[in-house]
Amino acid sequence: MTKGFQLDSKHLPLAATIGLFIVMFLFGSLRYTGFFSTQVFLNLFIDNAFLIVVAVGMTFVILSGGIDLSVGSIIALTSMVAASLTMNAQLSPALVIPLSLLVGTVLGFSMGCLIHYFNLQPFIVTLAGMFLARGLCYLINVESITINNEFFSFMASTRIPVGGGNFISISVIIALLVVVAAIFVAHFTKFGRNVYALGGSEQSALLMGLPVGKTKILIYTVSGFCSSLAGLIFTFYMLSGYGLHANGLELDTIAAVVIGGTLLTGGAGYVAGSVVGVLILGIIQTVIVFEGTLSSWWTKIAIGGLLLLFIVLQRVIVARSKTTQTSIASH
Amino acid sequence: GTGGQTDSSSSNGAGKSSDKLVIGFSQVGAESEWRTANTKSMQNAIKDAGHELKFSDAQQKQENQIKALRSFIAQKVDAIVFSPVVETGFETVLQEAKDAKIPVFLADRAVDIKDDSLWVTFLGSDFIEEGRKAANWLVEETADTEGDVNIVELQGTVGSAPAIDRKEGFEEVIKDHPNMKIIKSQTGDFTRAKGKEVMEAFLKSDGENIDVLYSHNDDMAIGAIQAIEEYGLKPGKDIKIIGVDAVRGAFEAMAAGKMNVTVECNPLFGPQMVDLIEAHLAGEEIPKRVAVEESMYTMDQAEELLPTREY
Amino acid sequence: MMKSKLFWPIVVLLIILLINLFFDKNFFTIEVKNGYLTGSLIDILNRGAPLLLVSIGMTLVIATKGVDLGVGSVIAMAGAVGAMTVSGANGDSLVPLFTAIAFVIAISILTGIWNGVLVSRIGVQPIVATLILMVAGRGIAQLITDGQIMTVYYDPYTFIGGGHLLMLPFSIFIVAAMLVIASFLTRKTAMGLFIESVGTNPEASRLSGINSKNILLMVYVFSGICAGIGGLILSSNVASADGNNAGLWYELDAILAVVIGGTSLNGGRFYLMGTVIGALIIQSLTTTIYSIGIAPEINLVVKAIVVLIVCLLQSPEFRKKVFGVFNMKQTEKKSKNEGVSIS
Amino acid sequence: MKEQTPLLIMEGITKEFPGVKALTDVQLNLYPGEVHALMGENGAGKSTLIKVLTGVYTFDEGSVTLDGKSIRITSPLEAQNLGISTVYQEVNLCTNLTVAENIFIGREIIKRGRLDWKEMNKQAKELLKTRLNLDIDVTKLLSFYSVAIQQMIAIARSLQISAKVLILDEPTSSLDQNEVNQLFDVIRKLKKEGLAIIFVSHFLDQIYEITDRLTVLRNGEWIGEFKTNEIERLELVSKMIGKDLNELKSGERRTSNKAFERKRPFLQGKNISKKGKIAPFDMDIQEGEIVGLAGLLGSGRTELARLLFGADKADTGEIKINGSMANLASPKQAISNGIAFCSENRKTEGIIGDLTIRENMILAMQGLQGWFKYIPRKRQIEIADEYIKLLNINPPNPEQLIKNLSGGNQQKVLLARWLITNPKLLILDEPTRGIDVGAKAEIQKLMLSLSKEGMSVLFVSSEIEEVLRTCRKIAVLRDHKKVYEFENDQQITQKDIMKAMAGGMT
Ligand SMILES: Nc1ncnc2c1ncn2[C@@H]1O[C@H](COP(=O)(O)OP(=O)(O)OP(=O)(O)O)[C@@H](O)[C@H]1O
Ligand SMILES: Nc1ncnc2c1ncn2[C@@H]1O[C@H](COP(=O)(O)OP(=O)(O)OP(=O)(O)O)[C@@H](O)[C@H]1O
Ligand SMILES: [Mg+2]
Ligand SMILES: [Mg+2]
Repeated sequence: MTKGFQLDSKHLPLAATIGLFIVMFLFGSLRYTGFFSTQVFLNLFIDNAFLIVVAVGMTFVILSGGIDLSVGSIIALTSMVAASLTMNAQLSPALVIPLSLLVGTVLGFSMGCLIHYFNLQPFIVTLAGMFLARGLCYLINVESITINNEFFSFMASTRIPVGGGNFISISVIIALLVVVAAIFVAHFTKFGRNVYALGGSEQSALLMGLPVGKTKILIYTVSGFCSSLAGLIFTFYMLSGYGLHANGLELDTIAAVVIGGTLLTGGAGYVAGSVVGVLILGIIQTVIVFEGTLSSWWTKIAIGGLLLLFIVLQRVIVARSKTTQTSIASH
Repeated sequence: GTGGQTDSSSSNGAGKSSDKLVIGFSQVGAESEWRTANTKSMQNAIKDAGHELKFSDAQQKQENQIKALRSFIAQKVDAIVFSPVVETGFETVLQEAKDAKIPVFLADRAVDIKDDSLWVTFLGSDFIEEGRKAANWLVEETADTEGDVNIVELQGTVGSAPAIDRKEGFEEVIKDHPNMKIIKSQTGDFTRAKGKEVMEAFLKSDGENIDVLYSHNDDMAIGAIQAIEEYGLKPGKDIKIIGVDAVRGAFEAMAAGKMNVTVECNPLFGPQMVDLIEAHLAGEEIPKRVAVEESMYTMDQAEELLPTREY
Repeated sequence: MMKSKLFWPIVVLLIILLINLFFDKNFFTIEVKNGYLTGSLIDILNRGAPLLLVSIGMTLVIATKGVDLGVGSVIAMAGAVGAMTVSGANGDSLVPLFTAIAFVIAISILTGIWNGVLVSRIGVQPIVATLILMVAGRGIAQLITDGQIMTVYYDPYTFIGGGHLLMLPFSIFIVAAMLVIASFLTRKTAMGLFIESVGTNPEASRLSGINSKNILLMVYVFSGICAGIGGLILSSNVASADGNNAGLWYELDAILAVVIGGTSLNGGRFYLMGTVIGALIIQSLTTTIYSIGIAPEINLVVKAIVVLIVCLLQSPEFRKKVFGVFNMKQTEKKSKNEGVSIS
Repeated sequence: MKEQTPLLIMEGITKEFPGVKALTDVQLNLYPGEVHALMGENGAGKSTLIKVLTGVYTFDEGSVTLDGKSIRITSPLEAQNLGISTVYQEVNLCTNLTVAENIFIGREIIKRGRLDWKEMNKQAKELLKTRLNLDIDVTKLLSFYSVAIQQMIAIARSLQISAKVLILDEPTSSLDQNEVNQLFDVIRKLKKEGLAIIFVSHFLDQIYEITDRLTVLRNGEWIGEFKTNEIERLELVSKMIGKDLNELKSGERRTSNKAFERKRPFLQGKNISKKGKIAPFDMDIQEGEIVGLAGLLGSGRTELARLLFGADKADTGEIKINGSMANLASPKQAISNGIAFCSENRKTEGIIGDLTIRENMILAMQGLQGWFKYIPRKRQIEIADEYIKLLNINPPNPEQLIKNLSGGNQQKVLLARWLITNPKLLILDEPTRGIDVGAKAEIQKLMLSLSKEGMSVLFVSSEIEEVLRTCRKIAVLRDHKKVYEFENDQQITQKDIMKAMAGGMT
């Protein structure tokens, strides 16, 4: 019953995931030239900054036992709104950015209200949200809108050197700030603990007198906000608004969160785990590109195979140590 | 010129640069036969020229494509070829490529970037022109028809470049012919199954009124042909069918008299691309825009050309 | 219980059909044409057959608190396998047809076992477990077809999805048969009870001596078979196999159908008939959008709105708040009754 | 206390669920500084009255007055804010949070803008230690602890709230005597501080020990309000049940033992153990024998029972059934060997909430028969009706969802689930938890008569009295170890057992 053990058992899935990531990175480094470099590692963050941000929002949703399918579409809608406000309405970025952030926040808030007040299933409400947001993109414009704006270009192309000729982007900084804030919220605020309680048992949370409704609405609002923020990062990344952006991203996000050790039934998991989950998805792609010989369909099969490898290994490691763990811990 | 001919022209460039190049090729995906043929052509051409290929499939996602381009840069390839998923949003990564002194060649689809020093050249089809060609054929074909020509349109995936451009080119031409009217237009997502389903719905609501079907690709047209037959009309006769791409299936349909015309969109430009890359690396000046040679095939030519189609 | 679950979905379905009637006077007529019964209603059934099948399988999976994201890929794989098997065949011999059917069913069972083992034996969460097949399955389908759209020139193959029996499309009979099998398994054997109990409280079920692992396995296999046959119909209907596009997004539509039908994603009670209505709503909506000429750009917005309306109508809280004002006088007691309910 | 005005007045409370009238014109007066018992059979409406008061349900008619102000509470949160602190009948905590979090959530301590975990852990530990004499690691997840401990934690949580009204709905149902005493000390202290306390229990001893006044409910109707020391036990029971209950007096202590003659062993366990859970033990159970398991909270009784049932896998040991080796690796195998296990944790390991009484009852039987031998619906209803009558389950409607039943009635359904399988060995882990006096007597009688027919019973109970009354053999556990086995003859007393449990006898 030592402190150390307990820490382990709680953080075990996370530790297993990080371990697997490292193994994968070593594997890539041994196999491909040019893989073992700081920049390749940093590229994981640069290329997935938006995914990290959505995954953070999604983590809260999944922790509470819900799900949010609208994230991909909200990214597209945000990029579309940002692009059309900048290019068509000629607004300044100082206005465009808050307005774009409002897009997801408002949508998320509305979905949260529907889920709470009418007791609807999150899956369906957010699925409707997904259709709606993408539909709204096409209403704004079916074509993509290129953004020619100094501020956006600045955000897109500024490289922050981190030594040794390596660099990261501003988006990475934003994403990391979001992660830090989210970890704080999850563990050191009432809201964060309420999210966990809700995921543990909604009925109990209600009977314990927790503000279930408020928390639920806030969760989807937060997720909507994160999606919009990710949408902006995505816009910096792509410098365009487009209705087909981030198609199918919701599943990637859910996969990242779940691979990061969060239980889909809610109540258990960590924000940091989701970040590792994103990095794992990223490294799978990197390995496949470095391999460079896979045909389109072998690419898909390889992604599936690597995903399988991860998930099964993770399960095995966690299950293994759990059995030994409990017997040690209770003496 | 047809697709078949371009394939053999790779020998032109083979001697120019004897170095073995590493070429990164980022493809959109494998969403259609056309795309698969395009991938194969590119792969074979690069291999035949003795170069090494790094291939990456973006699964139709731009973010994946950007990641792939970054990885190519990290691998320090000699040249990058890519078919952008979308026209926009590649500035940053192309800038990185430029800084790493890796030349970039665009295939099939263009990018919409002001700074054209970011890429060497664009080799690909002109979707708007394809739309125009389709419309022009129709104008000629119906020159002596009196009264209205009712057209139904099967669009590609909403928002995709070929769908937007093929629609635009087509409308641009028929605008001047007031008797031609697009009475229904709906997306069929470029697939046979959807094409058939949507056509069924069109037939239900407009039935015998439909004179012409303009489909943004051949696959949807083939699906629609089945729907028309099941409905009890004769495709190609009762309803004229225009497709785009010139895939093998379209030739079969045309040979059977069920389809009238298909506008070629040639995917077999791999050898042409390799030539361009080698020329550029050998220091030659090449134009910013190189067109793929394409034509149009009608019902009468189908029978004889069918055996020569590669895709 | 059952009645109230089905009532609102049926109302929505009727409304959608009536909207069609408004645009097309002959919408409800069924006439004999070319010796077959034709009409919009039959078309909807025929077109919706694959979705109906997939949704029936999905219902059972969802009842166990799971979800099967792999169905779309299984559709693609089944089509590819089927088309490949008959690719060389021609003439009238039925042997290739039955071989193809056998292969398709075999591969769908295989996919079901794959998902089922991952979920029940290795304990992977259903959404990720089936995500693997969702990604890789499409790759396998393309591998089989070599990335091409494989066209079938063998007529008997097209019978499955395009043929007629007793003047009706054959696919309708397939759906009916699967529905009967599913109803039989779940209502005339203990399957249904076990599925619901495992979905509601797995631990209590285990302690009651139910082998929940086998139930889970079985459910995923059934879902696989349904998707496989759905894929066969789809591929047969267009006489070709398209590894990349066949069955795209079917998983979401199927889940949607199940939920519209009143089954909760939290597992437990399931309603097969509700699912059937749900799938029909989705299919009629699609057909309506096509036939009344809605611009493709707003398809999704329309779909979103309809989905929301169905869900809201099903929500007692919503009905109370909206119709409550109107009903207040007669049933004042009742409406106050429900309050904050915990369940 | 007489001249005081009531702190809380509930009047004319009526609550109807679809098809069930749970409360009809019920009233309740609660004075500050008193402990007020709610009495009634299973399903009488006690929990519903409490839930109506705390805003879990809204009531149809009636009025509630707190501190002279008319109020209408619509959520538990609101109730808490008004100073009503509640421990509900089923443990309603979050098992995925730590003990400390469960105690503090909703009222966390915040220091410099962030939750102060150090302080909360410290206070939680202190609270459990000083108030309830429970020394456990509060940073462990709640799921790590047994139901009884969880119940203590729920009580601790309610104590942590500074409230005017404290409601305890069957807090003692799975506690043993020590814990109950501990709790009562706390209650007395709070009473002195002027708190008004509502207390629900089916243990008459406890009622007479701690409460000042009681309100009796029957079938959702208000029967009367009495001062505890002015009403006879028997009279109280007859008020609750609605008829004279002379049978209950019969007190046929240990009759079973005389009737029981050693036949042949049904189950022989040797050297069974599970690392970290229970030390190696032997266990023999004869055919038709009732064996009691006694022990303190967390002494490992539940663990022992689970091993015999295959709910957990043993590390070592072998089990013979009817003389031949048996492999009890899963509940399914145990059940097919004629063993049944009624878990102490009915909410998470017992009921299938969304299913009906009928379905819950036949589940184990159907599991035994397999998928294809489906018990025809008509037969199911017959079985359900039979057991509803036998166990007096209320409402007597086999199609009612089990989650809508009162706690005691749920317990009866679970008992029925196992009786239906007609087991050779019935393991009952706290089966009388939350069951009313009448039903408890019925169940004990049932156990005795079944044992006469040759069924063995392994009976885990925190009531030594009950164990002594029914069991022929009593095994005592301490610290996850079987330390003693008694033949239950007239010489054994409650004291002896308590001593063995506490460690005075080895
Ligand atoms: N949500 C519900 N829906 C329908 N009926 C309900 C619901 N909750 C309680 N009931 C019914 O109301 C009646 C009173 O139940 P309640 O839980 O108040 O009994 P109780 O006195 O607490 O019994 P116990 O001693 O067994 O806990 C029971 O008949 C029960 O079946
Ligand atoms: N006082 C305690 N301190 C630490 N752990 C405890 C304590 N009581 C119980 N536990 C833990 O709770 C778990 C459940 O114990 P178990 O269910 O065997 O108890 P029991 O004898 O059945 O008593 P009860 O059911 O009354 O709690 C065990 O794993 C044990 O480690
Ligand atoms: Mg109760
Ligand atoms: Mg116990």
